[in-house]
Amino acid sequence: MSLDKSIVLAIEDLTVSFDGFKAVDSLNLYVERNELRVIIGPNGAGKTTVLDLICGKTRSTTGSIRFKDIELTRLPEYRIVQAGVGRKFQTPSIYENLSVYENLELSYPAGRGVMGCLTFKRTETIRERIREIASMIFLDDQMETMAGLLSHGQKQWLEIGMLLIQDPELLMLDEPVAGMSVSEREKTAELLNRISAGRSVIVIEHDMEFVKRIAHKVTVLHQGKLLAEGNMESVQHNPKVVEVYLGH
Amino acid sequence: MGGYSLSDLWSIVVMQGFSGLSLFSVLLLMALGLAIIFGQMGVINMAHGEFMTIGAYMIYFCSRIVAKYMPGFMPYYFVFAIVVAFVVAFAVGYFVEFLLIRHLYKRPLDTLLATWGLSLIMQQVFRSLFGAREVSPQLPDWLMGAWKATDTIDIPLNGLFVMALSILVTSGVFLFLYRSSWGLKVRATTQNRVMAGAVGINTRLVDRLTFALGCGIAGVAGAAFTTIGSTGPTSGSLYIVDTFLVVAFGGAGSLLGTIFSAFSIAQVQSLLTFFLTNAMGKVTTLLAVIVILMLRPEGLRPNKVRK
Amino acid sequence: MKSFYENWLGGRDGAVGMLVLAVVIMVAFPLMFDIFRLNLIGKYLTYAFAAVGLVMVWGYGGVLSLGQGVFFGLGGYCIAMFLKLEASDLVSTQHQTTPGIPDFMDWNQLTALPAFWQPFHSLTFAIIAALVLPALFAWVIGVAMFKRRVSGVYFSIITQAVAAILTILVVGQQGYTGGINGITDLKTLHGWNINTTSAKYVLYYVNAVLLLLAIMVCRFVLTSKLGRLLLALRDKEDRVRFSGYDVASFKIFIFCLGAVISAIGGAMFTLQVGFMSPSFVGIVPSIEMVIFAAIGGRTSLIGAVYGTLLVNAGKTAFSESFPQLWLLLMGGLFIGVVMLFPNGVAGLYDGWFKPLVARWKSRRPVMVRVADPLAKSE
Amino acid sequence: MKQKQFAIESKTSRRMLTALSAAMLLALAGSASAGGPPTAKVDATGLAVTDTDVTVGILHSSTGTMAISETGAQEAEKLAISQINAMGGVLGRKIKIVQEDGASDWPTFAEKAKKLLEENHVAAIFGCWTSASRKAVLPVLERDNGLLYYPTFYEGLEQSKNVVYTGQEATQQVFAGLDWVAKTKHAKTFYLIGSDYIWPRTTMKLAREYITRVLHGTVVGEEYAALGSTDFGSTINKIRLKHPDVIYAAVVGGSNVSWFKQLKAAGITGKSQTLLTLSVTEDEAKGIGGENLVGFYSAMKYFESLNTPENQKFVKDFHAMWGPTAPIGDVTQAAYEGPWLWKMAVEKAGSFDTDKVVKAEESGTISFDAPEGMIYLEPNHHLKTRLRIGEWRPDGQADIVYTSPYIMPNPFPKGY
Repeated sequence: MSLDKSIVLAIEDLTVSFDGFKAVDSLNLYVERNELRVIIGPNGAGKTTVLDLICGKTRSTTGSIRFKDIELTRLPEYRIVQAGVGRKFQTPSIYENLSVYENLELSYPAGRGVMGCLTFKRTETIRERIREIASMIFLDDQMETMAGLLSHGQKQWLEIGMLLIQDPELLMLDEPVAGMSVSEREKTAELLNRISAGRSVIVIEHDMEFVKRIAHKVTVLHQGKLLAEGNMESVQHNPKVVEVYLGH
Repeated sequence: MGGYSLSDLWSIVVMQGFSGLSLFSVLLLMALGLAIIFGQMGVINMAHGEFMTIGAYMIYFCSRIVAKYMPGFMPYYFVFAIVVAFVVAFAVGYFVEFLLIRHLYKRPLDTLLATWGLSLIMQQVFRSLFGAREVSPQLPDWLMGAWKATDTIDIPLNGLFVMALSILVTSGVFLFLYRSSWGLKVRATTQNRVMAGAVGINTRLVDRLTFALGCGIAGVAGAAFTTIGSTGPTSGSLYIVDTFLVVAFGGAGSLLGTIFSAFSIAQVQSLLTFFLTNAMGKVTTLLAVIVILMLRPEGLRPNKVRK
Repeated sequence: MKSFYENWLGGRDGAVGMLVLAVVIMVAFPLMFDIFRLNLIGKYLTYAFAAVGLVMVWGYGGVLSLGQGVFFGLGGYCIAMFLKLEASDLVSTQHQTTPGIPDFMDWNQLTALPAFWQPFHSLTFAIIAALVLPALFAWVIGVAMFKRRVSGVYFSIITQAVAAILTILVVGQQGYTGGINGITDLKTLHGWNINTTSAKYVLYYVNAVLLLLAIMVCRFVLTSKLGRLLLALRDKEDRVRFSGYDVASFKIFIFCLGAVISAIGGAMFTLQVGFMSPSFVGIVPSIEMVIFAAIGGRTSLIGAVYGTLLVNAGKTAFSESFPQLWLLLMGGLFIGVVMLFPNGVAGLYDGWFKPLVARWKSRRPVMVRVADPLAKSE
Repeated sequence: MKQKQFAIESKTSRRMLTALSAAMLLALAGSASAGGPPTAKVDATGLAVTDTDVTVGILHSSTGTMAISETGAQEAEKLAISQINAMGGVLGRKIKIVQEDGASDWPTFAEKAKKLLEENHVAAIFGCWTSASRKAVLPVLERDNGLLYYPTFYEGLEQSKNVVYTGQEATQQVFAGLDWVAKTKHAKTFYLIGSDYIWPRTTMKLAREYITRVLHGTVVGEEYAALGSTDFGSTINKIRLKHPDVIYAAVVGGSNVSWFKQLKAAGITGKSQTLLTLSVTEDEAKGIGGENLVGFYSAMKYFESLNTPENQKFVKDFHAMWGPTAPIGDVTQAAYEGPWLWKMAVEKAGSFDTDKVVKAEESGTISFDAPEGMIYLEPNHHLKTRLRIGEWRPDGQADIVYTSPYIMPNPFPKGY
C-alpha cells in the first residue's frame, strides 16, 4: 500500500519471536506527522521491544517498518538514526565521563564519520545550537558539569536534549519521567509538549496522569498484540483494556 | 587415492575415524575444565594449560614413586595417579581462586592478563621442581600397544583409554551440574549472582569450588595426555589456543556446545591433515573456526536468553 | 600554533611529558650508553611502537588485541624482504644452485623468486607495503569482527588465534618466508651498510623521531572529537550507536591505526637488529607487548614507552644474572600490575608523584619545575 | 678427580650454578701460577686475556622450550673447560666463563652474542643449538670477528670462517646410514618424515636424492609436522597405507615424544618395522622412554654406550660432575669437543687472536682423541668423523650395530 502523506511511521504485520516466544505478534501501528502517541500496556506487553524493533536494536522476524517510505527493518542502527529516528532508553543513557557540553556536542549531527570526527571544529553555529538545546532542557548553567554528577531527572533531560539536537522527525521516549520528582514531571510534560511541535513522538509511559496530560492518541499493547487504540478517554473505558490493564 | 585396494581404504577410513575420535576426546577433556570456568564464571584462565601440566607431572611423579618403592603396583598405578592429578590440580586451583581470581571477577580482560602471569610463574616452578628436560612417565603395558580389530585395522589402546576417560569425566560433570544440589547452586549463581546470594547460597564458595573443579578436570586432561605426549615445563602453552577456540566455538556456557565443537574440530582437523600437509590442515581448521565464529559470534550453541 | 600545541602535544602537561621523553631518549641515553647498549635500547623502542598502538586499541578503543605481534611482524617482514633481496646479489649467492635468490629459498629447492617477492626489489614499494599491508590486514579483521560485534574476550581470543595461524604459516612456508629461522643476514639499504656504528646512531635517531611522531599523531586523534567519541564508546556504546554513529567504523579505524604504528616499529626493528623472525609474530611476543602497555599504564601513550623500557631493561638485566628468577618476576609483574596498579607507571605518577610535587610546590612558592623521567601520563 | 665433590644429585639448575662457580673457582685457584707467554704477544686485538686467565662465553638456552635440549651441551662444555683448567689451561691461562641465556629466542641469541663479544670481549663462544639461533648469531660473529664452536648436527650449506662445526653436517649423517639400512634390511621403499624446518627439509632432500639415484629405491611418502605438533594419527595412518620398508624420521622436540608414543600405540614397533631416525640421542630417549624405542635405529656419530677407554673415562667424568643419571647424547659429546679443539687451535696459533686461531683451524693439522674416537678438523671448519648406527634398548641406551669408515665433511654437496 502507498503511504498516506500524513503518516510518518507505518508498522505492518510486525512479528518477532525469541525461541518461539512471540514478544510482538502481527502488530500494525501507524503514527501521523506531528502526533504525540503514547504506548501503554502491562509489563511484558512488548512496548520496549517495539521501540527496539523500530530503531534496529532488535531485528524483526517478519513484517515491515516503514519510515517516510524508507524500509527500516534491514537498515543498520546508525542509518536509522540518520534517517531521522531518535530514541531515548529506559534508564538514562548518557556519557557519564563527559561534560554536558560534550555530551551534546557528540550528539550534534555533524562529523559522524571517522574523517568527520578527526576534522570536526566547534563552529559558532554549533556552539549556538548547543546553548539553545541546553536552555531548552534546563541545563544551560551546567554546561561544564560531568554528566555523571547530574541528578536522575537532569540525566533524563540531558538524554532528551541529546536527541533534540539531532532534530529527529520521529522521537521515541521510553519512560521519560521515571524516577522524577513531581516538579520535574511538570517541567518534562511542558518540554514534551513543546518539542512535539514539528515532529512525531512516541512515548512509553506507566504514569496515567502524565499520559493524560500529553497524549494525542494512546495505543494499548497486550502480549505483543494491539489491544486498543484511540484517545485516552475511549481507551480508558474500553472493557478489554480495563480487564487486562487498568483492572488490576 | 588410486593404487589402494578396497580393504586398505576401508581400514584407513576406520582408523582415520578413530584417530579423529581420539583427538576429539583429548580436545574435549582439555576444553571441559575451561568451559566450566569460562562458561559458568566468565573467567578467562590463561593458566589452564599449566593446570594440565600439573596433572601430567603428577602422573610422572607417581610413576617414579611407584617404580622405586612398589614396582609390583606398576600395572595399576595409573588409575590412582589420575585421582592424584585431579586432587592436586583441584587444590592448586582452589588456592589460586582464593589468592587471585576472586579479586578480578568484574574485569575479564584483566583476569586474562593476571592468569597469563600466573602461567609464567607456574612454568618456572615446574622447571625448578622437575627440571627443564621433558619427562615421560613409565606407562603400564596394558595402556600401550594396539588392539588388532582385523588384520589391517589396529586401534591404539591409549586412544581407547583416553576416550573412556573423557566419557567418564564428561558424564560426571553433567551429573554434577544437572543432578546434584551443588550443581543447582552453581547454575543458580551463574544465572543470577545477587539472587542466589539472597536465597542463601554461599556464592563465594560456589565460585571457588567451580574454579577448582575446572582446574581439577584440567589436571585429568594432563594426566591423559601423558599417554600420547611428553611433559615439559612449557607443555601447557601448546594447547591453550586450541582449547580456547573449542570453548569459544561451542558457545560459552554450553557444555553440549563444547562437546559438539570439540567433535567437529577434531574430525575436520583429522581429515584435513590426512589429505593436506600437517601444517596446512591445522591452519585450515583454525581459519574455518574463526570464520564461523565471526559469522556466529555467540558460538555454535549459545545460551539463549531473551535480552 | 596554539592548535598545534593543544591538539598534537596535548596541552601543557602533554608537552612537558613529550619534552622529557624526547630529552631522555634523544640526549640522555646516547650520552649514558655505548653503542651496543644504545642499539639495544633502540630495539626496545621499536617494541614501544607496539605498546603505543596497544594503548590506542586497548586503552582507548576498549578492545584488547592479543595479536599485535602480527602487525609488528608484517611491517618487519616487508622491510626484511627488501633488505634480503638487496643482500642476495649474484656475487654473494654464487655458490647456490640458483644464484640471485635469497639463500633460504635455495635451500628449499626454489629455483626462481616467487612472484610476490618481485615488487620488494623496490624500497618505495617495501615501505608502502610495510604500512599498507598491516593496515589492510587489520581492516579485514576489523570489518569481520566489529561489524559482527565480536568484542571483549572473544575478540582477544580470535586475535590470538590469528597470531597462531600466521606463525604456523610463516614457519610452514619456509621456502617463501625463511621459516623458523626468519629472514637473516641483512646487510645494506641501498648500499648503505646498516651494521656500522654510524648507521646504528642514525637508525636510533630515526626510530626515536618516528616514535615521538607516532605519539603526537595519537595525541591528535585523542584530542579530536574522535577521542571524546572513544571515551563515550567505552561508556555507553549503544548511545553512540543510536546517536547516528557507525560504531564499527571507529573501532576499525583505531585498530588499523594501532596496526600501522606497530608495523612502523617492526620495520625499524628489522633495520636496527638486522633480521626478522617469526618469534615476533606469535602469541608470546604479542602478549608481552600487552604487558608493556599495561605496566606503562594502559591509557598513557608516554607511559607505554617507559613501560616498554622498564620491562625490557629488567629482562636484560635479570637474564644476564638470574635467568631463573626472570620468569617469576615477569609473572609477578603481570599479576601485580593488574591487581594493584591497574594504571601502571602512569597511575603511580598521577596518584603519588604529582600530588607530592604539588604539595612541595605549594610549600615553596618559587621552585624550579622538576619532571620525573620515569613517568608521565596524559 | 677433583670434580667429584661437585656431584650433587639435586635439581639441574642448582647443579649448573654449582658447576659454574666450581669452574670459576678452579680458574681462580690456578691463577697464581701463571706461566704462559706474555699477554701482549697472545692478544693483539683487545680480547679478555690477562696474564693469568682468558674469558670465553657459553651461550645456550637456560629457559624456554630449547632449554630441554641445550642443557647437556652446556654441561659438557663446562666439563671440558674445567678439565682443561685442571691441566693448566690454555697458553698458561685459566679459562673463565661468562654464561648467557639465549632463552630459546633467536634475537636474544644475537643480542647476547653481541654482548659477549662487544662487552666481555670473549676469546671464543661455545654455544647455540638450533640452526635458527646460529643463523641469528652468525652476522654478529662475522661483524665482530668472534669465534663460535657449534655442537649440533645440522643441515650444512654453511661455512663461516668464524664457526667451527663440531657436529656432523647432513651428508655425513645421511648417506652412510641409508647405505647401511639398504644393505642390511634390503630396503627399497622409504617413508620420510620430519619436523617442518630447515634441518629436516634439507636432510630429507639429500636422502630423497640418494635413495632414488644411488640406492635405486623409492620414496613412498614425505611429510613434515609443524614444530610442536603432537598429533600424528593421520601421518601414521598414511604410513600404514604405504607399507614402507623403512621409516626415515627427523622429528624434533616435544613432537618426537608424541611421535614415538603414538607409533607404539598404533602397533608399529621395532619388531615389525624398520625405523631409522636422525633425531634421537640419549637425551631424547630419556624423554621418549626406552620402551617406546626398542628395536628402532638412530644414526649418530656418538652413543654413550661406545665401548672405548676414552669414552668410559668421559662418561665417568661427566656423571661425576653432573650426576649419574644425566644422559649423554651426540650433541653433548660434540659440545665437549669444542673447548678442546679451541685449546689446540689457540696453542697451535700461539695466540688468542681470531684471525690467527682461524688460520690454525684451517691448517688441516688439528686432531683430537675425543670420546667418540679420533676426530680431524678439516679446512672447511667441519670434522672428519665416523657415523654409527645404534639400536635402542629398553633402558634408553643404544647398542652400536654399525660403525662407518671416516667420512669427509661436505657442507656444500654438488648435485643435491
